Amino acid sequence: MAAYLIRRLFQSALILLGVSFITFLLLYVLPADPVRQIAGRSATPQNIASIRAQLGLDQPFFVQYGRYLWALLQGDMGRSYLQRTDVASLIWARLPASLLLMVAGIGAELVIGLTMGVVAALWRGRTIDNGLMMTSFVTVSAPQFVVALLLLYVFAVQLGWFPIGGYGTPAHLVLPALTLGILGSGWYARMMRSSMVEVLRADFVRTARAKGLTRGRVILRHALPNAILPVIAMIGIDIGIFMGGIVVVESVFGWPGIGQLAWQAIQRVDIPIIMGVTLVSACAIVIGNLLADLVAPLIDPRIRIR
Amino acid sequence: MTDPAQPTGAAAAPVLSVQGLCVSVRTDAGLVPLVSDISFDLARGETLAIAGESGSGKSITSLAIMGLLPPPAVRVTGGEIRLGDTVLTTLPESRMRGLRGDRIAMIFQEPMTSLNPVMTVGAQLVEAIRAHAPLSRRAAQAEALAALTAVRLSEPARRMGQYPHELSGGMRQRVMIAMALALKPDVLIADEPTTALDVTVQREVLDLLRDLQRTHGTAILLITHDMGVVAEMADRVIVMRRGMVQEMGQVRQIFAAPKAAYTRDLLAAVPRMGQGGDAVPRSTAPVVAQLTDVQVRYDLRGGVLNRVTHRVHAVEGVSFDIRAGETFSLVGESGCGKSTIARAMVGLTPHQGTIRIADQAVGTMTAQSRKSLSAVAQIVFQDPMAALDPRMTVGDQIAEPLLIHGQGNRATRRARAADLMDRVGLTAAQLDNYPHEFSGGQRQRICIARALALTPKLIVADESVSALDVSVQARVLDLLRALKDEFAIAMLFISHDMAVVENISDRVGVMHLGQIVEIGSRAQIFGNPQHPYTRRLMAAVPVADPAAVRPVIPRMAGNSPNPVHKVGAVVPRHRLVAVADGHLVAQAG
Amino acid sequence: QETLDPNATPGGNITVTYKDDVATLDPAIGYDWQNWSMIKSLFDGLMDYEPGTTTLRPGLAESYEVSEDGLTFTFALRPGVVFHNGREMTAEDVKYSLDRVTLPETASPGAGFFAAIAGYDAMASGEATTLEGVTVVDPLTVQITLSRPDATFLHVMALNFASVVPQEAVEEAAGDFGRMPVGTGAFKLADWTVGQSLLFEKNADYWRAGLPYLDTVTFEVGQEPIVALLRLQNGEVDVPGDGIPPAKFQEVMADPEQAARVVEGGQLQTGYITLNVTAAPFDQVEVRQAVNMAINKDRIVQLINGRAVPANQPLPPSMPGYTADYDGYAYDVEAAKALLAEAGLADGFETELYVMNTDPNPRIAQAIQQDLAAIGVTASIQSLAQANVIEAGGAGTAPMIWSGGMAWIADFPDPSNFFGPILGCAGAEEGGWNWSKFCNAEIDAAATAADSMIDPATPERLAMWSDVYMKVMEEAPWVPVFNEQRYTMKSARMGGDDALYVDPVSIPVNYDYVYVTE
Amino acid sequence: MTAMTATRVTDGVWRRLRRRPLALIGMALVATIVLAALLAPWIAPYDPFEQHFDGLTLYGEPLPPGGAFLLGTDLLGRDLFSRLLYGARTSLIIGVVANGAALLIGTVIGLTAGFFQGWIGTVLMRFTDLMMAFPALLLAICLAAVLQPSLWIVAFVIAMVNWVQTARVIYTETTALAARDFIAAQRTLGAGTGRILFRHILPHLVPMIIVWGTLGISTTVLLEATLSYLGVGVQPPMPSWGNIIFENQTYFQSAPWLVFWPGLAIVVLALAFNLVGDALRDVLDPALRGSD
Ligand SMILES: Nc1ncnc2c1ncn2[C@@H]1O[C@H](COP(=O)(O)OP(=O)(O)OP(=O)(O)O)[C@@H](O)[C@H]1O
Ligand SMILES: Nc1ncnc2c1ncn2[C@@H]1O[C@H](COP(=O)(O)OP(=O)(O)OP(=O)(O)O)[C@@H](O)[C@H]1O
Ligand SMILES: [Mg+2]
Ligand SMILES: [Mg+2]
Ligand code: NI
Repeated sequence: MAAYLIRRLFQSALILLGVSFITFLLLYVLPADPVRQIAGRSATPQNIASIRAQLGLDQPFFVQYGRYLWALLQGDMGRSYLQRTDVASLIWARLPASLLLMVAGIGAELVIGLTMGVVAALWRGRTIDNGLMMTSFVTVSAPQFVVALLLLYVFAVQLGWFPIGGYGTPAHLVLPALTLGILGSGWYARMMRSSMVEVLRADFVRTARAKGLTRGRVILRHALPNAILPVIAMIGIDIGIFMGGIVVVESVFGWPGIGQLAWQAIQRVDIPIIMGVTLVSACAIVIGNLLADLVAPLIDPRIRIR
Repeated sequence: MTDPAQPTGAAAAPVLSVQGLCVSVRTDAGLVPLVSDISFDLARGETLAIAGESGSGKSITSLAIMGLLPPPAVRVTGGEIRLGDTVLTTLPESRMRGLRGDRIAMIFQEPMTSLNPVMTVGAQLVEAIRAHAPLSRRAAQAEALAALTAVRLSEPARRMGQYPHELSGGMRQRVMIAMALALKPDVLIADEPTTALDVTVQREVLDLLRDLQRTHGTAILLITHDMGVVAEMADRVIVMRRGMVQEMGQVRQIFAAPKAAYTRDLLAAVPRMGQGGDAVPRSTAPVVAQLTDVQVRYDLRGGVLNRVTHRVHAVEGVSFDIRAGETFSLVGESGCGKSTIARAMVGLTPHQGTIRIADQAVGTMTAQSRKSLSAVAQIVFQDPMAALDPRMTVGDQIAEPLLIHGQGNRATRRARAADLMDRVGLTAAQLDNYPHEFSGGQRQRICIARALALTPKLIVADESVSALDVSVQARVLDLLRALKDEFAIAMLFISHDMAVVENISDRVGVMHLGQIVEIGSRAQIFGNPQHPYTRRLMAAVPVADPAAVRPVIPRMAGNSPNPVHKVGAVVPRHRLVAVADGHLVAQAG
Repeated sequence: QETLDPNATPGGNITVTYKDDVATLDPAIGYDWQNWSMIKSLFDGLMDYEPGTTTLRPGLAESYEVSEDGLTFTFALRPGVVFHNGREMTAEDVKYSLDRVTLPETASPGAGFFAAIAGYDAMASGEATTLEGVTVVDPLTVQITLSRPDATFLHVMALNFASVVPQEAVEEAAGDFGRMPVGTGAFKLADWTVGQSLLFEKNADYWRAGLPYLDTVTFEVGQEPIVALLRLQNGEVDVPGDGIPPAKFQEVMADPEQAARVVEGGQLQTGYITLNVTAAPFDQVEVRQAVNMAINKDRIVQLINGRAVPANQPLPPSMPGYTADYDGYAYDVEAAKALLAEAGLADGFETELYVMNTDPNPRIAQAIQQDLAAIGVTASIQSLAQANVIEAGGAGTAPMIWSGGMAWIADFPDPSNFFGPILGCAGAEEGGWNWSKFCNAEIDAAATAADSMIDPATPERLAMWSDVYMKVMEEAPWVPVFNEQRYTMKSARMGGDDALYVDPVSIPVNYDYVYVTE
Repeated sequence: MTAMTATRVTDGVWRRLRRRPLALIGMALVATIVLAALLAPWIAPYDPFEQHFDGLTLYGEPLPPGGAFLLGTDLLGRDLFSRLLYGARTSLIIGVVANGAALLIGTVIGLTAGFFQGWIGTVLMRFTDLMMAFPALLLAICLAAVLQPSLWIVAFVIAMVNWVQTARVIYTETTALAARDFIAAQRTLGAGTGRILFRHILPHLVPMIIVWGTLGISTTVLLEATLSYLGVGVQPPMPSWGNIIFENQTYFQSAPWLVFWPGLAIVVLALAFNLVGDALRDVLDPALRGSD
């Protein structure tokens, strides 16, 4: 176990190194000059040159990357070009909100998606199955912004059940998490349905029925844990997709997460922030995958941690 | 053995009564009957055996009784099933559920897949108990433990916390029986409860069933193809063929004076121990397969650096050879390394030592050498369902080796496939079916047909006839024998059925913990078994004669010594000493 | 002294929302929509404007004197002004602040504004660490010497960049002064939850007695404009800092109750298309004029729900120096075609139109595209992120750019502000903001002459500027399209002159003078 | 498998597909959409790029459906219906071609990595892990910005970003399949790698590929829209269903038709493929024979 963790962490470090390199390279060749953003409209060429030199942006690529890595190893993610402050502190300030939203969102996705999938599998081929699968398509095809705003409008503005955006109390969390949950549930619903249909045919389900267990118990205790395995692997993958979806939801609900930070940074080529956010998301994804791999054997004892 | 002729409940009202049962499957070509017009009664405390051809509808009948026919295609299309006063065929699912497990329980044919892989054995037992009795968790646990103890599982308390994959096939089967035991049903349906087990374990299981019946008066519907088991266990027998009852009657009567022609064939086909004929001198034909000091070890990793710390010494220093036209059998208890040798011989498992097949060294395989090896050596896997591609029609699968080796055109390949199907007792009409549409025994035959397609020089048959009913078994054995004679095919035959082994083999090797403990000609091994382990195997074989007296053998606890050793540990080798010409016996073991 | 609003009641809190986060509150650096007005309330410069107008008035300077040659400005500081940290502001602070903003390490986007101060070049090149032209005469007197006369100098001293900051607070913050601002302004920063909200608290010791009226101002950031409007309608927000989102504009205007709370105001802003004069075909003046005639400005104004007025020259109408009697190039497709034919391009040509990718700019670009198609010009649109458009503009690779979203909102209300970097030779260099790359020595000289006049408001100077822009229009490096009108909304309880909500300088709201009525 | 056997199997598949009404509806929908895209110049009532003078109200508001403009007009006074017809071209390229490419790449990589455990597998999977660790949207933005936006570049970028999840899932599945006995059986029959991969492993992955493929249609179409929205996608005035939604989404209350119709189009496209896919999956599933 410990050995496994050490190995995985080492691999993860390599992956993060790769991510940092590729991102840095992409940003380096990006046709946009951060210095121009910093220097402002009244800048003279001299101003620009001095800022460029100050930030080391006049150095060759590998020198720049090397410096970045070296600083990173010492826990320094650099300073934002435009916010003129420590990137790490910017990210740390926003990370809890994003993580909270992510966990709640994935939770909502799972609850909604798995329920849909299980119900559809149980009534395979019936109207309810078709209806649910249709719904799953609508949810994956729905534009995030519209869904978010619609929920906000109905449940917060019209009904007044929840606050209109913001952060802090559990009530604030409901709508953003629900939005993410609805939007992502389609994938889980379909995965779950496929895998559930398969498991329901398995011999051990027949055994469970032969024992005279109630339908609920057969499904929850026997079919579900077996069917959920492919879904667990999905969660690891999902975190990566999530990082994209979170931007819109955060902005509609005024959620102070890193999505918004990243968004502004991308718009304005604030490279240190983009790098920082990318690395933090990559970390989240890597950790998410690791967790998924660690949870899998808990659910299925046959999977041994290798 | 107890006297099976006690007609205790024969006169009383039947617990289970099946009248005119029909089951059909919906196919592209319309409704096809699988079982038609089956009727029988089962009385309290009685054991009714259903014997018969593989694919005759035995499993389907029992599933119909349980109300567990595989959806959506297979359905009951006629007749009535009664449990006491309750008509099961029209019972709503919710009421049926209450009866299942409580009043009728079933042990399924495939023990490997019938337990939930993600729940501990204990939890599965406790759950079954609590589903029918209002017991506290603690009380249910105690009861489950008692049931596991009753089936003589070693270390029952520890087993409660283990998962199915941590148990061997035999242990799993015992867990299934324990479950049935704990539920104390009125009727127990046992579908081939011992097929997957080696003889010693089979013996145990049969004893258990008898115990259960004695203590609870349970009526048992025993499905089996093994006439030995029938003779030992049953009060009455139903003989089925092609979905219909051929004959029904008291077991003694049927064994003594079978009426239906099929029953006569069936009984005639039963291989019996000690009927293997006389010793024949070893053939001088060329050697097809030669194994010299073969070792197979599986690495077990662990520790901080994920290094190999332990190894399973699955096969340890095995040597033998098989000549053209000769059948060499390997016997031994579950886990002793039989399948491993089989896999090594066709290049599926890396090994040390040398294996030569038809002058070709089996070793590190390139695509080319694998292909040429496949033309001379073929394997029939132990688990037929797993060895067939579930998404390809069996016709295509049988023709596939021909296609791979570029033989014939489409039409001739199909004709060959049809011919092979016919030879293994199936029909050409079934060529376009998929594997799941066949019964267990039928699948095994399909695997045999596929292996024969290329007419190889060596066939490795790993438990290839164990799921077959005796008549088909006899047909297949005849087929194998005929092929062997016709094409001088050499065969490695792996089986736990000593009678079959005696029947078909020229030479026999007895394995224990990865090593051969005794090897010799059939006559030598069966006529003059030397090693105590060999003797124990022989004694455990059920005899297909209801009147036979079974010798008492000590029951053993189910866990066999295991072949896992630390890296670097030296495993003591048996020294084989010749006791007669070609008859070698291990001295230390 | 200050004339206080008789209706104003002190106290209360208002909530203002912004979409984008506040990057920094360091006056030397902040140059965003959302932090500009915040910094204005936290800091003061030597000069200031009358609230809601473009009229200069003294700020931290009680009075000033300009030498005859217009090269020396002597500011007499207001005594008794204290920083938020309790220390009294002195002339040393003024000098420190000007040194700081021009020092290359600060990388201030406003450094260039101070180029007229003597010694600026030495600062910019790193040779000096203090501005030679700024001298502390006594604790309450600062003298600033210019290297050339600059009519706009007093406006520059009213810019946020010229705010006076206390050295010890800057040093204490160790690079994070933008997070811990200390100034002399009407408000001080009380709390800042990064990414969520900022709380400004009334500066009880503010030197303008009686101001500000409000006790606190809460800024909530990361608020989508549409949601902000919903919250406004729900009574949770008082001022949506980003204004009324276009999607909601008609809805709001259709409801008389809401429409009554809408405030409209002019802006010192012009939306224009740049035509790169260094590359064919826009190197021909006929082509540029033809494009000027081809654009249907009324239609474009209609597209943005009439929230602008069509423009015909670079300067917005409310800017001094605007040429009121100029007709510009009238919309005339036939004439445009004729001009093109004259330039030898009767069959039109292909070109590219760069535009920033936020609504409504791509829409405007598509309208322009259609207008160009009418005269045979095929323009393909490159709708890119702001940074990419600026890059292409600076590099001179973009033949046409629609300026929307990056458009020139005046830093200070002086006609010169529309020339230097965006139409003058200085900005035409590689990387500059003069995306037309228009450089006409004669016009440049005229502009310099106008700026060298000492009094910014003399009619002669304004006439000179008017001439400059008329000459520019003759050369037609731009197509001025419209001058945006600002529409914003406030909650019912908000009080104060409407002009405060569309303050041309303290964009978008002058927090110091608004109040709540309840 | 020879061509003839293949025909026999497909014949059966086609025969059974034909008997499923849902599959037929799905196929009809797909055909309609493809035809609409191909025949757009002939069907469309207006030029999709023309900004009609009478397409906006005096205040610059778009016109609701009905009247001269069947589905209403957009914010520039263009005919929404015509734009949807032309947009089908873009969206089909993204949703079908780019998504198909992603699926193909993902399947090939997942399959190869899962089957050839050795160093090839390791290298491929580590690469997949690396790609997966990128926030997908960011990668797409950077790639598209660096490569200069255009339809095919966007399609390429989407394929480059979207294959990762498929690869991961296929990999897991393939590893499990490769360990099964019937694959070992194929080896002993002398079957070559290609045969094992494509005749025996691939068919088992079909249901999963169908699920990911059909879900991928919506997600890729929306991803394209996000990229357009960020200025790294298809450039205006070229319509795509996704970018019509994104351009107009803030107006969804005042001009709901601008979001509803393109949204519906995307759902229908995805659904149509899904109906076909589901039916195909069921038809190919031997365990479900006889259920229809
Ligand atoms: N799901 C199915 N669809 C179609 N046919 C089936 C299905 N299951 C079983 N059959 C057919 O039903 C017949 C009876 O099968 P069953 O499993 O009852 O045989 P069995 O008597 O138990 O044989 P065995 O001893 O080999 O297990 C066989 O011919 C088989 O081909
Ligand atoms: N892949 C593997 N990894 C580790 N151990 C294995 C592996 N395969 C088999 N073994 C072990 O090797 C030993 C020999 O197994 P093998 O399958 O050859 O037994 P067998 O004689 O065929 O038994 P059975 O009669 O039950 O089929 C067993 O102890 C088994 O647990
Ligand atoms: Mg059976
Ligand atoms: Mg075996
Ligand atoms: Ni031994």
